[in-house]
Amino acid sequence: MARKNNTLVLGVIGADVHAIGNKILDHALTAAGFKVVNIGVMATQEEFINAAIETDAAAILVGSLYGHGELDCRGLRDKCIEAGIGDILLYAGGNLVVGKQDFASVEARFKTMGFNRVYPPGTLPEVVIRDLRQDLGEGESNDSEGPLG
Amino acid sequence: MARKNNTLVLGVIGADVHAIGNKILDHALTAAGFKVVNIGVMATQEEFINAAIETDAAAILVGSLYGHGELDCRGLRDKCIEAGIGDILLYAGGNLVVGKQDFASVEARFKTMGFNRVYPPGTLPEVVIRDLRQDLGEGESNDSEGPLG
Amino acid sequence: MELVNKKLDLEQFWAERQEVLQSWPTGRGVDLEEAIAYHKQLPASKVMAKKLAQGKREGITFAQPRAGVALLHEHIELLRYLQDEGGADFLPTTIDSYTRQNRYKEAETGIEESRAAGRSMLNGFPAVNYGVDACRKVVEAVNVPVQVRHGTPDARLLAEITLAGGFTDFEGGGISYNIPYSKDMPLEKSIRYWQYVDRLVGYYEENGVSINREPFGPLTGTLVPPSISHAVAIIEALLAAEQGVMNLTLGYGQCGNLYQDVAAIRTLAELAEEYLNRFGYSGRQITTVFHQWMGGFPQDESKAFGVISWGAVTAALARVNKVIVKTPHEAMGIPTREANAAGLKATKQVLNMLKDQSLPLTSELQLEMEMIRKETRAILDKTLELGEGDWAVGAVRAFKAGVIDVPFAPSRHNLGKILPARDNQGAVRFLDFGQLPFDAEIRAFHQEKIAERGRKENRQPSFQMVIDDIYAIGKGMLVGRPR
Amino acid sequence: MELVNKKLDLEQFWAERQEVLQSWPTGRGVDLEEAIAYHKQLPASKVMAKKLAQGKREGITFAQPRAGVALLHEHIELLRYLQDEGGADFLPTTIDSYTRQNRYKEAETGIEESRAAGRSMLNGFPAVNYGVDACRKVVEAVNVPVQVRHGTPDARLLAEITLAGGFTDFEGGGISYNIPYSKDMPLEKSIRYWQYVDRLVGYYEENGVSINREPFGPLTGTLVPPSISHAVAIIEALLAAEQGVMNLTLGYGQCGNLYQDVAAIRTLAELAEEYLNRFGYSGRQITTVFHQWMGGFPQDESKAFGVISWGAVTAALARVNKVIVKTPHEAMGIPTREANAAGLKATKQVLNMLKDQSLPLTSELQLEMEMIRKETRAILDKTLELGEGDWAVGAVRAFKAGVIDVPFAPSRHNLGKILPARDNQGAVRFLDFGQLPFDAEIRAFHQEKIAERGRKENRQPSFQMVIDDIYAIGKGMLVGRPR
Repeated sequence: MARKNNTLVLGVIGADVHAIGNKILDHALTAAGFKVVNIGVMATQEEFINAAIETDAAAILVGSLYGHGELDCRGLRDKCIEAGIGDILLYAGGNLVVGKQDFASVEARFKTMGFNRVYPPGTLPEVVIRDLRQDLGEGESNDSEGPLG
Repeated sequence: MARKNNTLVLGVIGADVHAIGNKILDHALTAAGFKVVNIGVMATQEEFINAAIETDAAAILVGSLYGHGELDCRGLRDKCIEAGIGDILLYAGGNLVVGKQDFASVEARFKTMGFNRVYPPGTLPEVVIRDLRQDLGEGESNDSEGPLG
Repeated sequence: MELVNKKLDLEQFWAERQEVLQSWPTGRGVDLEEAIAYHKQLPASKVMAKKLAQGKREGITFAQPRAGVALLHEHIELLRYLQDEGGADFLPTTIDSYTRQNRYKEAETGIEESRAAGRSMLNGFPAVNYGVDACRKVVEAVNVPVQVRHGTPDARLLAEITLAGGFTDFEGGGISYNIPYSKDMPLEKSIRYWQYVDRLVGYYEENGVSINREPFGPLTGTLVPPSISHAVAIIEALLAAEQGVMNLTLGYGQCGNLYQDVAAIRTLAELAEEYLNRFGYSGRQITTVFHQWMGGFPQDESKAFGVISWGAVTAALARVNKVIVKTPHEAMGIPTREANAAGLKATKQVLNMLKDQSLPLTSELQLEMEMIRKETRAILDKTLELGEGDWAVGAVRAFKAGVIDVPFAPSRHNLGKILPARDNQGAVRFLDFGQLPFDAEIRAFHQEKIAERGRKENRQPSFQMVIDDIYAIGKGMLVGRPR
Repeated sequence: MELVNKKLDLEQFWAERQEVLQSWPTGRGVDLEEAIAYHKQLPASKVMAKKLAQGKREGITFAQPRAGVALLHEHIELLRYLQDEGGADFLPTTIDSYTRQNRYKEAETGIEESRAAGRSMLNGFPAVNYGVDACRKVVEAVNVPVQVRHGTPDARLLAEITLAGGFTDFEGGGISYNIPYSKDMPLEKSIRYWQYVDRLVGYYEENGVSINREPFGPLTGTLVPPSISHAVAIIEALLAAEQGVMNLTLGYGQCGNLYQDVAAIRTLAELAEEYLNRFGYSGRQITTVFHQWMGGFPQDESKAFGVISWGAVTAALARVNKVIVKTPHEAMGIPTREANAAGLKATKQVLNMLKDQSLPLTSELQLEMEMIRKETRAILDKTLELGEGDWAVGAVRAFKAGVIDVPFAPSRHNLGKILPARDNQGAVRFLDFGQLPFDAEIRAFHQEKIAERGRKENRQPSFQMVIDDIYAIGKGMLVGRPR
């Protein structure tokens, strides 16, 4: 489905302070033509949702590197629905769980929790950009500063 | 049971040319007071048995480092019995089989084949010396150059 | 409350203590005089500063893992396993992230969820919730010194409980546990909180108990130039010494270039002693700790062993006093105990094989060392000038001005203007100096090093180099060459 | 038949070939002209000498495993796995021990027993029994050059079959595949056999086909001082060059001390080129290969990764052209394919991380290099003197006289009088010189190095040091300190 804009809310959820991937993604997504609203590290579910509503964002990108991601992300889709942005894209990525677990099972759990895309550690920004373009209905076009912006 | 001498036949069986353990054991066993008849590498079962008969040896120490030990050692006990030295001590040590296998199962297979002692790779000479003294009825005595020589 | 670098007045300290100990029920379990007596009956083999002193004398590089889980009995089992199977010379107790943010209620929930789930739902051991007696169970269950490792800007209660609990080493500092770990915490506050921690350690020292302190060296752990982390470590050493801390282990995180890393370790203790002596803090025991690669790890365990072993080689050739070990599960999150022991065993194998070797002082090594000295002194001297002679005030103003600037830090109180990138040999240089107080010679050195890489790669130096460097190690490379 | 170092007369070679090819039925499958045509259609990416040339130009260190099993389809699967999962730059075909002793009937039994048992009962691939077409199936199943690795004193038929089978590299030599691999074989015979192999390779070269030859560097693989293995490698290079060999990779096995190992690799190609040029063999491509630790390995896999990675670090810092990789199963015998790939992955991770770094030429490194040069030249020059100008005759006489003497060799034709031991930094020195033709300066250097260790360990230098050194690595140490 085509989205009305390409604004993204980017942040690291919970008590997590890992800022490197956040800063890299911010730079890469901006360079790719997205409008990035970076709420930084240690962001609550409410901060993500408020920022998304304020900026009329098309997607929320949740990072979690410290292993508590499963606890921190639980209920985020429900809160989005309550807030009236139930159809917003939800992406999650990083070291989402404690311990070494099969990524397929992690992905399945997060999809059950209402996330549209789930990424393992070390995912390149290109992959996220490609998925965003596809999910936002831009296809393979690189013309991200066109009429959709 | 007490043996009448402390002569040992030492060698590396089959098409195996690994000489380092052989040279180290030769030195260490000699230094410990044993009379070492070293038939070197690439020794056949017959060479071990002939050397043992000629020198009236109390034990045959078979080394095998190249993984073919199981093939090479098969039937050695029977040949000893045929040659009239059926009660000679048979020790085997080294990388006795191809591939990583549980040492306990390797040991069991070699004991079934009639070996009295079986050693994994990296066994220190001290261990072999202690076992020899015990099996030859010398107990824990270090007086290996005494009347038993 | 105005921040100054001055030993806390004892009465003021006692008053503050009452507040700290009342902030969570387990605080009532702390009895300082009893704790001092408890420490005095610990054997020397369980006291970090003493074992470090022995290792420093004998030229040993010790190995220490990271480890901490939510449930007490599992945590003890884990540490014993790392000691017995992994051969850890020192043991850690890594604290969970809720405790690091003083969110003890959420830590309590984490303990309960862990009990229900039958596996740890926290990324560390919530020592405050458990209290003094549980900490002592940990200390008594093992045979080597145990260190608290965390990332807590306000670690006053954590220090009270864990030190009374018999731990003999406490990691962190007012800068190194704020800037890389916090978003909003003002430096004035965290430095002040850590003055309390250091004052507490000083009190133990004054009463005959050696507690080692370890500023967190790697900071954000990714492309941090040595002079940045050295400046922070030395400022924290000066602040700690003022409060009476006598034993300090200063840290540095592996950048990956052998000569730069060895130069960093060799200059770290030397510069720290220079500044400590110059400012009147003599007779301190200074040791060094080297953190194996803190950046992204390859997912493949065999490749991870390569990264770990390369860190071990560098640690050995630098003749550092301690190395903090990574695990082959690094890329996947928190490791199993087997993976943790595996990292230790690979590391100790390398340390043992190399224990009779070191890197001779060549002209290449001397140049790296000299550049680190010049840069570190430039940052420190400007910091002191900004602080009008006060290191605490100077540190706050230096971060505000960007005179100290940590790459990729989450804190709002870090200027975030510098950009590091690797040179053609993989050493970390400055692509953008931000507001660092470097002279023309230092700038020319870095610019030429980065330009050399640009020529080799046939591209202009840019932020893309930084991105490429960060992703490079996951693809097995140190320098992120153009794709 | 008298041994001389002279290119074999072609007619004499053809006559000998008929005998060789008739010694086992598969010999009839070799058609030399057809084989030359077959090689000419191989892509450059499958030709060892060409890929090595490219790597040498670009400063790449390539990684190659050891591998070989009894059954053809399993051998192909194994190589593909090492290529695809392990990332091997070159692939091996390691030949079983029966074939190495030309005991093809027992190899046939081994193939049958392997088929019956469902697992390999041989420690390698019996290429002679399989013949030319099966070898080509191996070559065609993979994308990189494949080398024959064995240990065969008389490898004439093996060379005929495997080279016709499309392999582009053949390891071994008349000395290096006799002295460490045989008990009774006279050197005159093995050198003569290898003149045949080299003449065959020379014939391929004369017909436009590049075949690389690799004398076996590590010899007995345990405490071999660099000058001993260098002398053997250079003599074999000279003998091969005389027969028309154009591409040579000279080898050296890791001793464990960084400076000695880097010095050994750097002097190896340099000395070989010096002697090749001096004796009229110019225009040869000389590359180097470094063998990771060939001595005893720790049983623990994590520790083994440490040993493997340390070898990889040394290879990278020495900037060697190729490294032969060990596996974490090394102590337990022949590895699984997963373990074999794991060794490769750890190694390649280190090689990649260090590909932009090297060890600068310091005075310590220069001293090691200079001592290796002096010792190697002393051995080589005395060998030539004994041979009255003939390297083949000289080699035979030098071994008889102990002028070349390989430690721990099984051969009766090796004097076995020298004793190597580690010095206090872990470098391999001479404890007993036997009959080596070393002058007073060289002797004094080694004696002082060993004496220094004796003083440190408070014991007289003796054979016990040697035993301790050999068992040390299994206990995680390089230098075997007194227990």
